[in-house]
Formats: sequence, structure tokens, C-alpha cells
Amino acid sequence: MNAEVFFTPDAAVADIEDGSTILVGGFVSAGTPSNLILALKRSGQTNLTAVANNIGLGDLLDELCEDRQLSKVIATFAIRASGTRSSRFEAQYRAGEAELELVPQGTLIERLRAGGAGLGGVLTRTGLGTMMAEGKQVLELDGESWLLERPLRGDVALLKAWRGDRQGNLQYRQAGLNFNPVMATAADLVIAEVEEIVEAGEIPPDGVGTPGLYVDRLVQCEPIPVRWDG
Amino acid sequence: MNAEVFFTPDAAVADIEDGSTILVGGFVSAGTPSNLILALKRSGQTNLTAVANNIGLGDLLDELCEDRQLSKVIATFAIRASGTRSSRFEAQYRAGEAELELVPQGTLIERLRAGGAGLGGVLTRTGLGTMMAEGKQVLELDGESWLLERPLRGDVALLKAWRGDRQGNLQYRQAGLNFNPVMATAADLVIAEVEEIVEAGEIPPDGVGTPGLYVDRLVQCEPIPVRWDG
Amino acid sequence: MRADPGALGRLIVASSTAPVSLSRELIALRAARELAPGSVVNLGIGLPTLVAGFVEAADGIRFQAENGILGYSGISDSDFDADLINAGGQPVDLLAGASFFDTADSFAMIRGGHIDAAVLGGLQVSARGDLANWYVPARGGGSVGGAMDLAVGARTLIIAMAHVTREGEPRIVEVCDYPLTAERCVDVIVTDLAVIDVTARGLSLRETAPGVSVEEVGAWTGAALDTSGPVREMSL
Amino acid sequence: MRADPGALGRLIVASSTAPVSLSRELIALRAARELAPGSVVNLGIGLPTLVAGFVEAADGIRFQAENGILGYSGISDSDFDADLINAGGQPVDLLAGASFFDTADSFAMIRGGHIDAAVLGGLQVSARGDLANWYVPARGGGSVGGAMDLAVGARTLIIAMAHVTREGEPRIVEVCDYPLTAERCVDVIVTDLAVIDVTARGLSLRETAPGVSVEEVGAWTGAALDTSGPVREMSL
Repeated sequence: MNAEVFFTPDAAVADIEDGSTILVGGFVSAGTPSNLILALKRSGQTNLTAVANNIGLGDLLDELCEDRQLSKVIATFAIRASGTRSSRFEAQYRAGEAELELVPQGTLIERLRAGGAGLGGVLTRTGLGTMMAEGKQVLELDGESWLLERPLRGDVALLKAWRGDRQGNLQYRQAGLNFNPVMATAADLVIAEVEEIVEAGEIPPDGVGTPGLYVDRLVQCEPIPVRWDG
Repeated sequence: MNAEVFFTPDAAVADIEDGSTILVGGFVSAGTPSNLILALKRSGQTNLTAVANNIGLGDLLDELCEDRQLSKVIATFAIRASGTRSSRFEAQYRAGEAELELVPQGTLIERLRAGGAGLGGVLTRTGLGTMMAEGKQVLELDGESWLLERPLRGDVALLKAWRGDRQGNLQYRQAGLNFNPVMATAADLVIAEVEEIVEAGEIPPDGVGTPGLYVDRLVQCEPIPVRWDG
Repeated sequence: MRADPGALGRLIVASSTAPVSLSRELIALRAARELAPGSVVNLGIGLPTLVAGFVEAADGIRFQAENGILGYSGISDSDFDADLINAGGQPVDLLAGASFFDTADSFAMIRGGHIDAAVLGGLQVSARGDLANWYVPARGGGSVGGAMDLAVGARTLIIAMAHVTREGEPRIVEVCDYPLTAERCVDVIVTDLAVIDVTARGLSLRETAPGVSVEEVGAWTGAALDTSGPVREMSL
Repeated sequence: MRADPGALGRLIVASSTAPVSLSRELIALRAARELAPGSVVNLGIGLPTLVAGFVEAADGIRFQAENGILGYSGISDSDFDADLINAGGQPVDLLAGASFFDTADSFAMIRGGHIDAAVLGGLQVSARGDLANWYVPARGGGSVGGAMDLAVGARTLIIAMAHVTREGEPRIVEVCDYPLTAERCVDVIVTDLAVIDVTARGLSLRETAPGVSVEEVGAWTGAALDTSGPVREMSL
């Protein structure tokens, strides 16, 4: 069950297929797999669906729009309420060239968790009485209304962690956790970029944020700094 | 938001009311709040419902049956399939004096998690086509059947951690995590016994297993060793 | 990052179409005063972020960020660390006793009712406390982030916003015509003109901004407003 | 804790009502041979626990315990640590690269299909692979632990059990009359008499225990058994 170590992010993503659904970890600048995203850009795969917290907030996910690689984005933050700068994705969305499914953050993470944990869905109040409830089943239970949210999975997950060991165990830094540990459970192929690859045992058992069995591929990369300035 | 520090487990549980539902952390010997359980025994409160992974596996929860304090147990492991020794709970259950709700482990933890996370329930395959599905709603979604499991909460949670700080942050040792972190989220009053109370900041931010906002009361106790020998 | 309340008088601003009003900083200052000592608070992106600059360290208020932090004190002045940001992407400073967790645990905390208060921005609030703050129909698409979960889960929801739009249209209305974030979720509205409580019987005026009359607040409010209670002037 | 396969011959046992059969240790040894190198395996309480003693370190098999451990190698001979146990309460030794997590994450792993194989005990297995292993009607109450989640979630489910009850009644039956753990979940049955695959067309005999004939296995089996495939003798 060792993870396969790749020497370049390009090699690690080379066999992702056109039309794949890609889970992309990270939250703005924290825990964001920028090296893998840029490798995916260079790979040229198209018709991709990206599932991510955000696109166009200083992240490099928006780079995939330069060559129109994204046909759909499932995210919590994609179109700015104000501001002069517009992301490439926003322009393509407005032109009807790319699809957007906006999901509340707490619902997005629960849908991914359900996808990874073998659950058929969860009931939440979030979104009740809003546009988010359109077309979804509402259950009345003991006098309360609940919105049924269904699982979400990816063909591939692209993650960023601080360190990874050869068994695939991942250790995160600070708020670099965010969507990464859950996305690790919810894709058929899990690829992680890490700042350092270490031997098994160097990450203490209580410091493992993602157990190794979830991780298929590791690549050591110098992190690419990104920042959102609003 | 500091946790209140008590000097004895007896003082920490003194105001638990008759008829309360008590979540009890731990898994056989690991992370089991034996000091708090024995304090609850000495307190004499009755008509309690205990929610725990196990009763009668070397744990001290069974001690609460000596004075018939438990009217109901919700657990995954309560009646042994074989073996000569019988727990007090088992005897009371067989005599019709105490009620048992048996729940699969993965369903018990998800019901507790839903109770703590503001979810109205989860859909699982676990228990479909078995006695566990009796009286429960089955949803057919996209040609698959799912069992609807509803949230579970307690009035009180009794937890065991390794260290706690004055803000209520808890750090667990090894497999001492088990049910404790989720139970911390799912009760109105959360009481934790710890081996050591430390100052805020001594538990590193990435070593916190239960964030302090969940914990109301802390008591430092020498752990009571328990063991199941089958 | 701590503002000087003594210098805030000059921050009262005027525009041609809207009333003379408090600045964004003063709205944030007044919203900060709503927070109970020792409470756990989540701050939305934009104006609410400024609230962190107006809480006293002695009050022991701890901020929670959706991305997985409990216990940051405010926006950091030190070097940017990409992995140590709040949900708005801003660098933050940690208090002793802070903790990190993943997004699933973060929203269990939010949705599960464990956050004492959230301060969010608003586009519209209705007479019964419905909130609209994520979708501008003219722009489309929207960005919801954690707003819907916070609106449903925070024990107290404080909306900090301008009382009217730039065009002078009331944001406090009988019924929202912007798409909702959540129904019946708002507890308190803090604006540049007033502090208004949302009660079971509707909107109740609690405070007016310095130099703003009860009548003026009423005129700029698009919903029935109970002004019969004791109405004080905001102390800033 | 590693048994010596060379000394296992004496472990073949006999009883008055049941056939001459392999011991529990030999069933565990044979079940261990079903595990692929490098796989992640969960072992049920009782007989399956013995499987840990029969895997080779070189195979890199890692055991997962429901209570929140990935990467224990087997039962520990060292001092008892109350916080370092498997789901059966037994002390365990950790491999390099082990990890701890809470019960929610543990069952996300189990239910989500991330465990390569589980070895569980059985009371009955039906012709279509239904499993009954948690409730003895005569005793009542039951103890389910993680069995239902493992039966649903493990990619491969191996049942290790005695072929017949102490009274000589078949445990492999057309339809279970004990309450089910899960429907259509069993892939392989390893008993003291045979190795049987559960296929889409029913039960298929793969191996017989040393000295046990195909006919004897059929006689002690309470369901239709396809014996037409290549049937070998177990190598132990």
C-alpha cells in the first residue's frame, strides 16, 4: 500500500482523462495544490469538472480557464459580489461557456464526506427556503424540514499537504487542512503534492491528517505562493 | 469560554439529574472516563440512559447497574454471544428491568455526529435488510436503497482525554480518541476527565482533538486502569 | 490593526443620494460592542472582518474561521503565511489555546450551534429576519461561502451593513426581493444609522447613530419599525 | 504470537457430533493466505483475531481497528497500554506509518469502501452470501460492534468459522434463519473443512481440508455447492 512517488507534478497528472471530475483541495491560499493545478494546465486535458472551495480568489485554478479546460465548476465562491477584477472563469460563465454549481461550504464538505464515507446523503437545514433547495427533496421529520443533500465524488483528487511519507500518510500545516482530508476519501485516484517526502514513521501516528491508504501518488514540490488581496 | 475546573469527579457530576441521557466516551479500555463513571455511581442518580460503545467489557459502566441506575443503554456491544461471565446489565436486561437499543458502531457514531453537527440524519446501507431497519424509513434514490438514521444527543457527555487546558482544549493519546471527540459535540453539558490540566498554549494547535468551546468542565484524575480479557 | 475610537468622528461620511452616516469602521465598532466577553465569533468577509480590530483583548473573544481555525485574535501584521489565513484569505494571529481542524469539523461547529455569534454583511434583511447576502441578481452566479451555514447555525446572527444602497434604496424591507441566504435568521441589524433588533413581533429600534433622529431612521427603513421602546443614541 | 505452521498438524481436532476438522488456528492460517500483500485488513473479534499471527511481515499487510488505528501488526506481548488496543480490547503493536483517528473517521474508512478485506466470524452464511454473525436468538440482545458496517463496506469479506455447529448442524445454509448482519456480502468462506467462494451463481467449492473429501464437505453443507470446478486440497 505504498504511495507511488512521482518526480514531477506533470508526470503525476499525465494520465488524467478528458471529462474527469477533479476535486481540488485548499481554501484560498491554504493547502492549495498549485503545482498540480499548473501541471494539469500544461497537460491540456479538457472538459473537466472542478470541485473546489473557490475559483478566482488568487488561486491558480482560474488558470485552467485560459485554455478553456473547465466545462463546469462546483464551488462555494466563484463569482465576486463586487470588485473590478473579474476571473477568467467568471467571464466564461457569463458567456455561457462554463457551468457553475454553487454549493454552501458546509454542504459541499458534507456531500464530499458522504461520498467518501459510503453514506447516501445527509439532511441539513442549510439552504432551506433558498435557491439552493430548488429541485431537491425536502423531508418532514417530527415537524421539522430537512433538505436532502446527496454525495459527491471525484475521479481524481489533487491535494496539498506539508509532508508525506512513502506509505502515503499526509501531515498538514495549520489551516492547510481544510478540504484536503475529506477530499482524500472521495476520489478514485488521489494525488498529493507535499513540501517534503519522508520515511514511514517520521510523521507521528497522531500527526497523520490523511491515513496513507487514501493516497495513491505523491510528488515533492516547492510550494507556489498564492494570495488573495480582495 | 474557559472550562470550569473541578477538584473531584464527584463535584463535576453532582448536578446531573435523574432521567438524563449520558454519552460515555471510550472503547473498552481506551479513552474511557472511569473516574467520572464511578463518581456517577456514587452520586446515586437513577433512571439514566447511557450511550456508549460497550457495557460489560471490563468497563466500569456496568457498575452503574449495581444500584440499578441505568434504565436504558444504547450501545454496540452489550450482550456477549458466548462466555460464562455475565454482566450486571445483561442480567437486568434479561430480567426486563433495563432496556437495550443496539446500534451498529458506524451508525452510532454517525447519529452522534449528526446530533452535534446540526444534521437531521444520514443515509446508510448499514443495517439494510436486517433487524436494525425495523421501524425505520428507507429511501429509494437513483435505484439504491438507503436507511435513514436520525441524530442522537445527550444531556451530558462524560469524556476521557490525556491532557486538557484551561480553555477546555483536549488532547488524546493514541486510540483514546474513539467516540470522545464526536460525543464532545453532541451533549448540552460536556465533562472531561484528564490526566493533566495544563495552561492554554501547552497543547499545540494541531494537537487539539477537541476544541475548547465544546468542553464545559474539566477534572484532573489519576486514570483507573480497566481491561477486557474476553 | 486596532482603530482609535477617539479619532472616529471624522469617519462619518456623506453622499448625495444616501443619508449622512457612519463609516464602515464605525459600523464594525458598534457591531463589536454586541459581542459578549468570552464568546466565540465568526466574522464574514468584507465589513465584518473589521470587527476584529475593535474587540478588547481583555474580553477574551475568540474568532472562528470557516477554513478551520478556532482562536485567532485578528488580522496579522507579520509576514504572510499561506497556511495561516481566515476565510477571507487574510493572515491572522493566533491566541494561546487556538486549534486547527478540517472543513468538515469546522462546519459541524458552525451548523451544530456551537458558535455564539456571527457577524455577516447583508444586502437585505426582512421584517421577519430573513437575510439576503449572497446573490446580486444583476451580477448573477453568486458566492455563498459559509454564509448559509452560519445563518442557520450561529446562536446569534448580527448583520452589519449600510442602512441603504448607494442609490438610497432601503436594505431593510418587508420582504426581501434578493434571493435568500436563510429565513428568520437575523437577530440584530447594525447599520450606519441604527441598531435594530429583530423580535417575534417584528423590527424594534434600539439605538440611533449620533445626529440621526428616530424619524430619519424610519424614513430610510423599508419595513414597519417599532420605535416605542427606549431608543438611545449609540455610544461609540 | 506467531504460530509455527510446522507444528499445526496436532491442531486438527475431532468431536463426537462434528466431523474431524481443523483447529481454529488452522482456519485462521488459511484465512490469512487469502490476504493480498500490501492490503489493509480488518479482523473481527474471536477467531479472526488469530489471523494477525499468520501473516508474514514481508507481505506488508496492515491491520485496521474500528476504534481508530491503521497500521497495527498484531497482538502485543509488551506491557498493556489501555489506550493502545484493537477493537477486541487486545494490546497491539504498531508498524512504522501507523495512524490514529476517531470512530467517525474509522467508519468513514470502513463504510466508504477503503478497507481491502475484512475477516469476520460467522454463525451462518447463505447460498447467496447473506451473513448472520451478531445475534443468537436463544441468547437475545446481541452485540453488533462494527460487523454490519464491515459487512457492507469491506471490498472483500472473508468469513472464518467452523463448518458446522457443535451439534453438527450446517452453518452454510440455503437461507439464514439467524438474524442477518447484511445481505449478499460474503465473498469467501474459510472453514475447518473447506474454502468456498460465493459467486453470482451460488457457492463454489475451491479447496478441501487435508483428509476431507469433496463428498464430506457437501454432506456437512446445508446449501447447494458447486463442486465442478478444480477443487484442490488446502496447503497449510
